[in-house]
Amino acid sequence: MPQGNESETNQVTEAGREDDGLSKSSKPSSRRLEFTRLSAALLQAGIPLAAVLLCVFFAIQEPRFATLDNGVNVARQFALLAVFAFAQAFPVLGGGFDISIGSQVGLASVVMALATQSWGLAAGLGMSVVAAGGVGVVNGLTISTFGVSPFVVTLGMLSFARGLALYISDGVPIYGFNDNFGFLGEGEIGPLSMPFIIATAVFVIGWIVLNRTTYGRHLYATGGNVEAARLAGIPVRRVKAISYILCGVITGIGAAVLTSRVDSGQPNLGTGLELEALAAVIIGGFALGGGEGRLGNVVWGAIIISILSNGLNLLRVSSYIQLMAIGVVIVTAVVLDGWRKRVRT
Amino acid sequence: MPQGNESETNQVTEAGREDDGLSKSSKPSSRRLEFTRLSAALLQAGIPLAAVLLCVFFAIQEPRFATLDNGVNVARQFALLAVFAFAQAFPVLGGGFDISIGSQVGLASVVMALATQSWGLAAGLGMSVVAAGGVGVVNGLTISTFGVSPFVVTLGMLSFARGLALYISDGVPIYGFNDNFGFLGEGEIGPLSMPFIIATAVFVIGWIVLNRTTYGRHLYATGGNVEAARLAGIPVRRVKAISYILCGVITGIGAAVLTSRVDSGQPNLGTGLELEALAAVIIGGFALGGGEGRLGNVVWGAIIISILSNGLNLLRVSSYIQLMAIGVVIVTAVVLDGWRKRVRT
Amino acid sequence: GGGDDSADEPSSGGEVAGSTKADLGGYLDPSAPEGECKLGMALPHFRDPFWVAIAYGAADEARRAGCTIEAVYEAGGYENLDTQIEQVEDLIQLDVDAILFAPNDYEGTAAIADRAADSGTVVINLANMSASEKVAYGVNNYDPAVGEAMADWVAEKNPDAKIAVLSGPAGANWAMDRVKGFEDRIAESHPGLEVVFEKSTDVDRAVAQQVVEDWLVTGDQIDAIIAVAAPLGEGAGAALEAEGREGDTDVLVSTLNEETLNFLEQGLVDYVQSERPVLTGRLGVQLAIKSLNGEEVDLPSYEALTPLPPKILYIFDAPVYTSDDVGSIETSNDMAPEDFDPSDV
Amino acid sequence: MTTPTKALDERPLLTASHIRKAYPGVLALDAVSLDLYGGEVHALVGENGAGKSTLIKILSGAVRPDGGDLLMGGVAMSFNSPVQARRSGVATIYQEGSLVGELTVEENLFLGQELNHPRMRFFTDRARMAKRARSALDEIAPQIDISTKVRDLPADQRQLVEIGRALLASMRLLILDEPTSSLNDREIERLFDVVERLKGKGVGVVYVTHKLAEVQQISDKVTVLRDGCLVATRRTDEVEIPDLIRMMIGRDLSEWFPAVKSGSVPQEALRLRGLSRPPAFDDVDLVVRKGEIVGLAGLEGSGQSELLRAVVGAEVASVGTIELFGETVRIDSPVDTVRLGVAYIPGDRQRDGVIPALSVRTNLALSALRIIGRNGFIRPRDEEELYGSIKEQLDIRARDSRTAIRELSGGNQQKVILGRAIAARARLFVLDEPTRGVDVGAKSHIYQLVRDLVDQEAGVLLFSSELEEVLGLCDVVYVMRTGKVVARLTRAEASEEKIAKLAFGDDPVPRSA
Ligand SMILES: Nc1ncnc2c1ncn2[C@@H]1O[C@H](COP(=O)(O)OP(=O)(O)OP(=O)(O)O)[C@@H](O)[C@H]1O
Ligand SMILES: Nc1ncnc2c1ncn2[C@@H]1O[C@H](COP(=O)(O)OP(=O)(O)OP(=O)(O)O)[C@@H](O)[C@H]1O
Ligand SMILES: [Mg+2]
Ligand SMILES: [Mg+2]
Repeated sequence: MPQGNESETNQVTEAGREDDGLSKSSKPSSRRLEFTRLSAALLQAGIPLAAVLLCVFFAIQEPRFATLDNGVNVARQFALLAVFAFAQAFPVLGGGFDISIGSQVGLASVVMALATQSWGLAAGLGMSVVAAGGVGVVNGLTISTFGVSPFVVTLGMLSFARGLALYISDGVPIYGFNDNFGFLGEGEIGPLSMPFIIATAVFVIGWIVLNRTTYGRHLYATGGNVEAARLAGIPVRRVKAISYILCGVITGIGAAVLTSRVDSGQPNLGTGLELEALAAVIIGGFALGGGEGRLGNVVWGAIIISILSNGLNLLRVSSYIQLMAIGVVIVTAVVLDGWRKRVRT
Repeated sequence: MPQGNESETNQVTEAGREDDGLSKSSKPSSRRLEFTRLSAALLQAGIPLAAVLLCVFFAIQEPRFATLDNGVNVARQFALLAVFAFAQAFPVLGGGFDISIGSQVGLASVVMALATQSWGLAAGLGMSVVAAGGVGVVNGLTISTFGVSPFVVTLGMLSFARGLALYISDGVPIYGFNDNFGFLGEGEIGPLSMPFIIATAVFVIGWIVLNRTTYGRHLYATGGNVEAARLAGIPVRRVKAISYILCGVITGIGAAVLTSRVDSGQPNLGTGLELEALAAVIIGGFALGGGEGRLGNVVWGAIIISILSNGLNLLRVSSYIQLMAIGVVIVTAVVLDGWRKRVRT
Repeated sequence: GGGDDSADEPSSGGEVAGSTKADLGGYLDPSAPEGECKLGMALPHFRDPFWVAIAYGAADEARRAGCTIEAVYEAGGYENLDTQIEQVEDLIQLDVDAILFAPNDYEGTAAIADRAADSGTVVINLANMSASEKVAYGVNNYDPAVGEAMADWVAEKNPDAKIAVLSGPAGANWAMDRVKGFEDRIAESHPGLEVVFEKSTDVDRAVAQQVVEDWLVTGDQIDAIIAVAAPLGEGAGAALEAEGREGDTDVLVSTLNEETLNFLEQGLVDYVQSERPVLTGRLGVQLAIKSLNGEEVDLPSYEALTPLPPKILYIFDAPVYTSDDVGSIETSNDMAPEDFDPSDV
Repeated sequence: MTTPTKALDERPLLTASHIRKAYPGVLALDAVSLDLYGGEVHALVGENGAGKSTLIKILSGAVRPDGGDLLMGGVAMSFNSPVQARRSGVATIYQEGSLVGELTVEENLFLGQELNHPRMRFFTDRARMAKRARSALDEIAPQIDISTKVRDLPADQRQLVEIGRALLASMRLLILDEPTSSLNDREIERLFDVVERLKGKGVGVVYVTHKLAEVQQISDKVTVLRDGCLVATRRTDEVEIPDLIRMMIGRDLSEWFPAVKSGSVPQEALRLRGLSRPPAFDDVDLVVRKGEIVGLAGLEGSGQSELLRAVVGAEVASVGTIELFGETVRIDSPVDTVRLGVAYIPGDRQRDGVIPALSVRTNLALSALRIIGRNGFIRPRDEEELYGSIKEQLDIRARDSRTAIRELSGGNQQKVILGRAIAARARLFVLDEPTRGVDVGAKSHIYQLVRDLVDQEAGVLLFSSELEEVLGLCDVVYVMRTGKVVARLTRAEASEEKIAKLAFGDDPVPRSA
């Protein structure tokens, strides 16, 4: 049994989609076709559509939302979330997930700060990746060697890595860097912020790995049907383990950006980030249980979440009502997307 | 006959937890077989064994751990977690999970406090159950009507219900109850604390629902293979929806106990509880993805978590190292359990 | 923002709508804004009535002085430093004239405080400081004095007391300063005092209660429990009551609020210190107005706790209340009125 | 009979000696030895649960044996994983589908054997794979579009994709576990052509089937397994089908299809009027009377399975009406039909039938809970009794009632799913390939059971890709072609040639009915 509660739900809802392989090849009735064509552009959109609606709404309510300045602002906020969402996408595709991402950020932040103090910024960046990547290695090996639930392993790691970060730093932030430390998080090249550039680079590489390499195919296959993949000779354990390592490495990159942005090594950095990243991934159409999802859509998931919080802030919505609004919008976006998928088939 | 069922549920769990397929092939060679027989009693234990080892370790390190007094203490702490773990078990069995439990607790706590102030304690308890149960209804209907991911829906609800709790209470705790308000959380009947008695009652009823009712069978089937269940004529959507409602109702009971224990309506009560409850359920051998798991084993999951934090506190382990230790022990327990299961088959 | 209704304030009978010097604790002469005065607030969270009281003080002072509050943001917790930075970015987008900023971290918010100041916004730190040259003023309770006073009080009662410390969230400056003040004072002047337990936790009553219950089970003598935040003291009081040991152990709390006052009346807490958060909020608004007006403010000289910002107004003479004072306790500087909603001002 | 092949006295390609495998409570294989030669098709037959699939999983490295040796070209092998077996040139098609539904046909064809870019080792060579995929499929299934997701394919096409995948591997030994269980005659022929060709190239083939005629047709040698033991290995031309049956089940099998007792009752169990769900099926009129077995015939993929799914509410038809037991009903989901007394056996048991983690007993009682339940409560004793009686009828072989169904052999799982329908005491049975993967002995048993059902005045609507089954069992046959009913034939009218002609649509036939 795959863990695919998500995909199963889909099957039920889209009842009957599964057997009619023929429906794809041949024509839907003509009236339907017209309707489909007319609204195709919109319906295809789904989550992107939700994002656009959100933007329009905010822009009408508060003109300052639609300024270039705020665009740059949102792009940076988006980029910081997107990197972690890309990280999360890998284990999710393989049928698991990593809820230790937030703690990896805390650990990487502390390690990066200490390394920067001793050996300079380049070493700091490297050590951030090594620290979070190391956590990914432990996660991956534990999950694949012992075949235990990714939830438990990464939950244990959530606790462990945070404890380690606090232990190393004695619970206090690590300060005292020179000015160029902030470049990764705050710098700009032309109109583009560094976080945005880094997120773009991570996306491109991630996309290539998923869509153009053998490993990418193996990951999709493993998440889609682990037994079938195993029987086909795919080293499923290794494939899974690597997905956690990639998650850690990307998280390390994101952690470096975040650490640079807060200009200090913070053992508590990133708390709760894992759920936000997971939300972006799932809103982007990935199935918990694995095997399904396109990295490009994760971008939309991250956009929705970051626009939402920026827009509500600019609208001066009170923080309690913001919490409620965030809940409602996230669910609505996904419902809308589900409805689109049903209409399309 | 009850015994018959005992071993049946046993079967259900034991079969197929391995998702990697590889464990299937590990052979009990004859020497191994003998070993298996020798230590069968211990190995059967698995998670219980881990709990016992933990107890022995703590008792050796700190004799006061093993006092009756501390037993009562741990039992109460255990009971508070166990109720929420029982709640979580229902959606997990149906192939989903509920990460809004913690926020349901906050909402129920505030609602209970206000209701108690107006109409007395009985009404307060009732309203706690109604509030959390109501959240469960919304979760269940959204998930089953739109067929969207339980993760997204309950994550949205996590945000929404917390916002609502804060909104209702203006963000501040609600105080001022008379002495009997504390009874649910602090009272004792004989040597048994009220939380423990309530947890036991919830367990018994939950066990009956899962093992002796049509609904229980339907829930296992839906979680095990939703398409097969649907074709067998099971109303899978309703079954799933009900699992979230039951989760909410049980959470409402737990929230009442917790509110009584903190003697005030706290909008922030229960933060993070959902993951702890989920951890207890998964440590207790439930599969994320559904269809597998025995309620009795959830008890052990909750025991491990509560013993661990009590024991580490008694040992005066520093809080950072506690975090690390919790991570290590949780993962170790599950690895041990996985290893036992593999040896047995 | 509800600040606009200052226009509706009845100003008949020669009564002045603004605050008096006494309302400002004698620290400042009240000023009125000469030009536009739009304020924004960024606070760590509203999970503790302390921040609600700060928000109240600021909102009420703004109303009296004729400023508007554009937006009040809370980051949802100390750990969410990155969220807070985004919120300040969003305040900059809103073009507020001054930001009342209670940073989650000292150095981590330096860059964003600089950025805000560079954009022409006056930045005032409330209760927590930013490591920025460009912050106009800070207002803070002198935290080490809180710990020192507690040490003195305990030592006076019993020079050989055994003490347990609930030391608050890991890494929070205010918490560390209080604990440090306490410990330094012991080292300096009270060699007989001994810390037998110490634990850092989130500011969460249920968690604190659990921890203290575990301590009590060890049977070790505990003469006093030091709690650096109100919910910690409440948890300690509740735990002692549950074990029937409130007579043996004194509980010292650093915060006066509705519940600690209750506890004091019931004898569950023995010492409450007023932090006067309402006053802090008022002073913050006044300092913002003065900066906008270009007025110079003379601050008393003292040994600063943090090197930055350059100008900090410390509140020293925090009143202490014990059971003897019950009935005559002044709360208007510590608590927001019942009907105040911090998220909607 | 096949043409004589190369001399059989060469060294065996693969030797299995004294293979032993125990599962808790069952000895699945007991000291089984087998020599497999290149250029030879070796059939493996036996009852459900005899150990065929287990042996195959051991040969292909999917399962580790408890004892015994595997020698490949005389060298001892330890196939610890499917990877090693594949590297040694063993390609396998498993009984229970091993495709990844979310991936496309092309991706599945190259699963685990992706072609890498000539210069960049980690990258896939997409162009080359697309080309090779197309040409491999052209041999056996030219109709399949390689960019379709596999989960959108019907069962027979999935089976063809599995075969295609094996063909793409460079192999010395090809293992096929019931590859034809849902293929029609034409597809089977194409498969046999391919097998012959591979044989000619010196590839060894292991072939598991319950269709004994296929054994005769394609194999050179045949091995019979019974209860985990090897009964005999013979040259195929030395044995006849009855001999095989005797070796398999230990007795002769006299009657095959049960005799028809009486005519049908005039009351209708099911009537479809103009039922359509394009493009799967279109404008179908059909009647099933109580006491009547109605069969659907025609090429698989002509809409039969989809029609059955629409009847039970698994998918909702877009146009037309369904009358059940004389009343027009609105059907939204199987909940409605099951409540009205319809039971369904899905064509894809793995995907739509079994609930793997649950016990045999719970799986079986699933549709009968409203019968044995009391006010929503279940007594395990009642479930046990129900299981006991059905197990007898269907000859289900499981360790005990609490065994998880996934531990059963494929055929036994099928019997449990059949039992689920029977236990529901339905009045209309909708059966999609009811005997898929069931052994010869049990098959005739099941035929008798189906006949008993209609004798108790239930109606039966069934589809089978085995024409023989439709002809032998059904009172009325509807022939479908590309989603339309092209003919209604009574038992007397129906014949193999006639149906084949109608099904392939070689000439336009006027609709009767
Ligand atoms: N109320 C309780 N409080 C604490 N532990 C309990 C309680 N009830 C049962 N247990 C323990 O939980 C374990 C499993 O309980 P039990 O045997 O009743 O459940 P089961 O029938 O085996 O499982 P299931 O309920 O999933 O069918 C046993 O070790 C038992 O001691
Ligand atoms: N994973 C497993 N766990 C426990 N028992 C198993 C498992 N797999 C197979 N068995 C048992 O091993 C025996 C042989 O099963 P196998 O699948 O090899 O039969 P088969 O000959 O292929 O039957 P069929 O014709 O029905 O496919 C059966 O008794 C079956 O119940
Ligand atoms: Mg039991
Ligand atoms: Mg088989």
